[in-house]
Amino acid sequence: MEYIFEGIVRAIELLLTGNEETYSAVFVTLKASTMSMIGSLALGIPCGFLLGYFDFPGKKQVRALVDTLLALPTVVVGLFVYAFVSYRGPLGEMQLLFTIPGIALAQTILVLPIVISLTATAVESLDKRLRSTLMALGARGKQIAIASILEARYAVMIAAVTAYGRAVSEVGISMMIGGNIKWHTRTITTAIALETGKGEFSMGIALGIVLLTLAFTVNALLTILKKRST
Amino acid sequence: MEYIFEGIVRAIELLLTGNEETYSAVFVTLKASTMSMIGSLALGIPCGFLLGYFDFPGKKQVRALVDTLLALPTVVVGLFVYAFVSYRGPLGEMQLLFTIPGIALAQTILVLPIVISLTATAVESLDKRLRSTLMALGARGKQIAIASILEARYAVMIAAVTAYGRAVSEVGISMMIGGNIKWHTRTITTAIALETGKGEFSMGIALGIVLLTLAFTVNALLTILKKRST
Amino acid sequence: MSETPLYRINNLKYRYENGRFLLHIPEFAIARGASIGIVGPNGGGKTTLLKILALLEDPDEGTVYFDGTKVDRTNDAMKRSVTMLLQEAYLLKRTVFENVAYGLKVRNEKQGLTEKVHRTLHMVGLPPDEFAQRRWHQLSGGEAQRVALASRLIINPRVLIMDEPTASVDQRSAVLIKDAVNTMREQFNTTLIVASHDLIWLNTVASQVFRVYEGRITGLASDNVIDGPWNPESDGLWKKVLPDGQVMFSATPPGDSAAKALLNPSDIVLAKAQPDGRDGLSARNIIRGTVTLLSEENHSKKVLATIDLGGLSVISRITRRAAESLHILPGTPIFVIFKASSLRWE
Amino acid sequence: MSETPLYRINNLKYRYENGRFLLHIPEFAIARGASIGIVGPNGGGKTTLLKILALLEDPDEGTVYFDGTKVDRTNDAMKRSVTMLLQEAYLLKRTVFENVAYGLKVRNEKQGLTEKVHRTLHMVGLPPDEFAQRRWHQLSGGEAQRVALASRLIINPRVLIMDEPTASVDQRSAVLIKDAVNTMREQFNTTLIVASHDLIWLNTVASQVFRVYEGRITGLASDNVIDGPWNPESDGLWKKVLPDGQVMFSATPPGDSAAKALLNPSDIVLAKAQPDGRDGLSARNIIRGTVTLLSEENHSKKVLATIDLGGLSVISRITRRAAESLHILPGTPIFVIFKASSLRWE
Amino acid sequence: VIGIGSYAVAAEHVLKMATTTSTDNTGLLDYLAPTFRAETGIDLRWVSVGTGKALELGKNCDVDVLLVHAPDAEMQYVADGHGVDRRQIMYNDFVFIGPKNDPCAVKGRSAMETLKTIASQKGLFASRGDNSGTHKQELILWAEAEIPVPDKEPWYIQTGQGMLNTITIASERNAYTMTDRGTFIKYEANWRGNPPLVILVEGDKSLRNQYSVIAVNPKQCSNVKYDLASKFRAWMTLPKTQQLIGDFKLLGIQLFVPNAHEK
Ligand SMILES: Nc1ncnc2c1ncn2[C@@H]1O[C@H](COP(=O)(O)OP(=O)(O)OP(=O)(O)O)[C@@H](O)[C@H]1O
Ligand SMILES: Nc1ncnc2c1ncn2[C@@H]1O[C@H](COP(=O)(O)OP(=O)(O)OP(=O)(O)O)[C@@H](O)[C@H]1O
Ligand SMILES: [Mg+2]
Ligand SMILES: [Mg+2]
Repeated sequence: MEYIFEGIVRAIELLLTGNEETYSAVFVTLKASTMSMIGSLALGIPCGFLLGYFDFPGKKQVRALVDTLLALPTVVVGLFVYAFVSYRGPLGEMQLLFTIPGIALAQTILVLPIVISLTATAVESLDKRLRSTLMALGARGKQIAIASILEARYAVMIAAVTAYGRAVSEVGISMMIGGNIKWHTRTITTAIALETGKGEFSMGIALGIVLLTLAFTVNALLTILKKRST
Repeated sequence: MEYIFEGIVRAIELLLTGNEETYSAVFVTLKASTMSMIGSLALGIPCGFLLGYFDFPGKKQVRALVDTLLALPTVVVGLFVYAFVSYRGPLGEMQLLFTIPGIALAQTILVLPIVISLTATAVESLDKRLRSTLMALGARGKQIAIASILEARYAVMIAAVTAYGRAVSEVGISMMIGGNIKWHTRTITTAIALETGKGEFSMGIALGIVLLTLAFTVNALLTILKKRST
Repeated sequence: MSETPLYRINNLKYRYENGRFLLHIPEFAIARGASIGIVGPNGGGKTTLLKILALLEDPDEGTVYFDGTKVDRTNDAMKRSVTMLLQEAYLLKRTVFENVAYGLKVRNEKQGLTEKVHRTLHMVGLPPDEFAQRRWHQLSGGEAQRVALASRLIINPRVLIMDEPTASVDQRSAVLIKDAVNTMREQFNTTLIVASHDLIWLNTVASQVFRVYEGRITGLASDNVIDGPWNPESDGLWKKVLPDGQVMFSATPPGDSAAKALLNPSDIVLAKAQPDGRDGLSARNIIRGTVTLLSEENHSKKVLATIDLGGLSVISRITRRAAESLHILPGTPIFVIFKASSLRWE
Repeated sequence: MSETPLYRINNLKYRYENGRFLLHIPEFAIARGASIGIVGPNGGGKTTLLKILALLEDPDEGTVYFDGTKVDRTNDAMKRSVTMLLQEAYLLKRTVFENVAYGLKVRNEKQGLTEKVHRTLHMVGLPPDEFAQRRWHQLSGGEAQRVALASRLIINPRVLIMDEPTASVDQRSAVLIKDAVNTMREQFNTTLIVASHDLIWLNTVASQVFRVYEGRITGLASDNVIDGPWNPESDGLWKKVLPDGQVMFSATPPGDSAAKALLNPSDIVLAKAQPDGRDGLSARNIIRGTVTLLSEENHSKKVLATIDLGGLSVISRITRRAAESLHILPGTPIFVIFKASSLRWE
Repeated sequence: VIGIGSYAVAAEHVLKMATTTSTDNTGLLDYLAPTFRAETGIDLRWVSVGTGKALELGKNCDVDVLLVHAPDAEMQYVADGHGVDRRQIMYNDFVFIGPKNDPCAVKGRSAMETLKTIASQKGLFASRGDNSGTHKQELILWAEAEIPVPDKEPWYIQTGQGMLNTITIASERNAYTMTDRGTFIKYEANWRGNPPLVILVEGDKSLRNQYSVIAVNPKQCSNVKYDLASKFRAWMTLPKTQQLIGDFKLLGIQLFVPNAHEK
């Protein structure tokens, strides 16, 4: 029990004293999750739109597949990506293993189903009159997509927040692909896993609070952005 | 690379030959995730409704908090719950450590923010006329909640599927609270972590496929249920 | 006891967030069993008023008394005695049957449900065989509107409030709706409050029609409203130029140049030929126009003639006898005559 | 070249999934610059037809030719020359300004945008100062409807299709809309297709009004439609009993007992007194009724008298002279006279 | 239900143990537990975690017995009163592995020399950096070599992960690392006997890896099954069991040397 309180105190300490190791992990986490968010949103929102907007044969099957992939364990994604980026793998040349872009690549795969599934649901939940209205007003192709996503902006934003939460809190990929290498690819979550393994539970809690603080800051920034845009 | 193909072959083998260890893990996983889903939906859907439907002072702050908790790392939840269920903790008496109900409890906490946030978004995205319509028709209290959630049923269903994916794929809690005890609390994901730790990558992939098969089956059952209910 | 009105409004104020609109009703009462019509231009405040009467919104200031007691929106019994058909009907994402049955289900009145639903669907002209099992989106605009109406009628409320019930409904169904509502009122003494732009239809269900305009109840609907600008004349009169160049005079000064004048249709005299000279006539206003529509006022049995004064439409209420002797028909050129002192200011 | 109609429909069929409704139009054409009105009961198929003409839906069978070529919904230029105001207007979740500007923005016509938006808002009676910056939900029903209309008008399309444009719009705005549309047609020879339940308003914008009924275009709107059941009589005639017990006869047999009869308003003669005996009169049907409404037919300048035959409404078209000599007014009791052979079957 | 049913036993016969990953990953416990159960009727259930966490679980009374390999920490643990009856059971050994071409030429040197050589040549070295028994042993060696732990040196890769993952990282980066022999055998087998990293330094006395059993102190934790823990400790030191441990082979190679009776 007491390590929780200890953890809270240590979290404040870590944050205020600018603890070097902690900030290194914060920056690694931020870098990796930012890159993976850019990747997964850029890919996932358009795919989600297509899946939510159009009717095509096999749509239900694709939908079921995406929903199933929501259950992808991080370690499996890690194993899968490792097979490609290992120096003997097909992408070995790119030297992505034990790098932040490598983590980001695997995280993108991890959260893509979340972005796609939630965006598709958001687009599907839109008022049925929107489609006819946009067509009647002369929107076409990408314009329809953009306008639809703007109509569903709130739900799409939550899709992004959910995906962000998943990326920033995962540990299996960061371990497997990042390698948890101190000063280089150690993220907050791999640090938590390490400290917990060492029996340093209060440090684990402290780093957990650091992570939540980070997530809160990012969400707050997004909220401000959202307010501006609406 | 080749361990991926090997893994696929082994997955089929495991599933078809009724491998005892694998099926034990499957059942543990199913039990834990079923219990945590019941808990998190029973708690999360009503909370999500309240958060999405009502305007109250501090609503935005609560919303921001819930969204932040989407980034809860499993290990942190594990540490947190461990503090309570450890023999020394306030709930020590209940002997939840290294048990499936213990895992389920922690998983419930883990996925609750997902259920709440996505349900709230689903309710918020409902047509503004619904509220007046329900009130005008004489619905009150719980009736309004049930009817609103039914109107948003598709999006709420996806909230549940997302939460399920998160619960079934997490490993930190199952490790920390379950203990990965063979035949007792070894879930598919802790088994994957174990095998991967041993370097048995193909077995990791195989178990990953088993997990996805499980998730697919559950989703398919839900889809059939959904069809019936609409 | 029976003297307390069903609704009494006291100094009600309602404002939308960051909107200029203010609904302000100093005093208003609706008797039990009354049937009130509400007309007025878009944005006048009809929907806002109806929502407050339907206990869907709380006023910002002032009080509404329902049945003698202050409105309390946490009082479920009170809320359930009123129902409202919204201007833009919303159907639950269920079958038509479930939509209509919903009001009874939440009241736990499940006896004879199927029979009641079918009867109500018949009342709004939707054969249950064909419609009961349809999904909410498998309906045309007017059909959806009627399903929404049926789901209110089945509740058999003490007060039925309807916002544009006939907006996308065909003429035959409008008659059906009128009949359904009137039957209900006869049987259960239901109080009716209806907003509509279809004055002719409204006159067939309402015994009194009010005009709601810029957030206020400005009197009876039948009054003609004449916009400004009004400009002072040398002889103490105020003048408005009509779209076709003719002029209209008011004897009393307007509040400001943009004020609106009200003209009671009964104050308008019609003449087929221009009266010669102004000397023989005490009325200052003699304006040329054309009859466009003739209809009958339901309660008074008088004739209402709609007359186009080169762009401005006014209604004149005349007796059958007068109408007969004038030989007017739609298309007939006519002179509209009224005193400069007949114009009142809002 | 100018002989090819703008639209030509050939054996069009459209069906909704698991619905009984079938829109079936064997042959139909709309000329360039025409202004077509469409009326008909709820569920008749107006919206369905308009959506196909607006290129928002593909027919299941048959072909629609637009401007001489087969409709191709992948042809953006073709699609962009048509716009439609939907029956239930939907506003984008943006400001009024952005809603109105959207059509031009997607066309990348950003020059003078603000000025154009403001002008269009004026056209529909919404002062830009007050409305341009409102959010989509801060509008009354009629205001929202007019914003939706403005967002179509600004596009200045070759074909403007409107589904119930005046449904929740006040009378003054209905006139504004009429004027806006008519001005547009004069300037740009815009083709206009409008569905409405407000026949009087429709007559002020449409030069030809069709009736759409049970998925078919059944002729001109002005035809009276008389429902079955029709039962055979001993003398070879077919009889329908009216709601008030009077009877009506048809000389030609109906397709089946539930068939609908059409009666041209010009085929109806009105009489103030009951003609004595049937011998002196070649018409078999003499039915008692009451005049309810008198209006003027815009293009023919004839008088349209709406007559209530104890529950069934029919319209009679008579000359001004006849109307004058009859001394009819709303409320006047009247006899409706027509031949049993005047009834046609759909 | 398969598995779970056949292992259902009364709670009083269940002994909970926290152990390190090496005993579990090598399969030693899977090999011993059935015999233990057959002979004593006790159902041994273990969680395999890092040494630090294992000690922490004991401190919190959540397990009854520990099987760990970090002598200094263990002694401290007993001294602090958390554990009792510490008894050494067996050992295996650590080895230094590195790229076949041995860029720093450490082959055949002593452990201390090896570290010195690598440090002076800035050869890539992967350290577990996780306070595990292996990591603690490595730290002792650095201290003996009188070199401060090269925390921020770019050639010093701190993985903070399990042994096998650390070896994997070392192979990807062509680095040296120190590992227990058991994990190396697994690693070698995964590569079908032809791994990129090979054993370069072994046999040094200071590379011994001692495993001990510690019972959780029943005075601190009234709930622990001290009697079962004692039975387990006693059973582990039986000559028959010691023989069994000595016979345990991973891929045909002996892994643990029983030494319960060594002084
Ligand atoms: N949510 C809102 N926020 C701000 N202003 C609003 C809002 N809803 C309505 N208004 C404004 O309040 C006024 C009254 O609206 P209301 O809907 O009551 O009018 P109405 O008489 O029902 O009009 P209509 O005939 O168009 O239905 C209008 O000026 C409208 O623009
Ligand atoms: N999605 C749908 N699925 C099944 N049937 C439908 C669907 N939409 C409309 N219908 C049916 O098709 C018929 C034609 O509908 P449509 O909307 O074209 O009628 P309408 O003439 O526009 O009626 P209204 O005057 O009520 O707007 C109706 O009988 C309606 O019930
Ligand atoms: Mg309104
Ligand atoms: Mg329609």
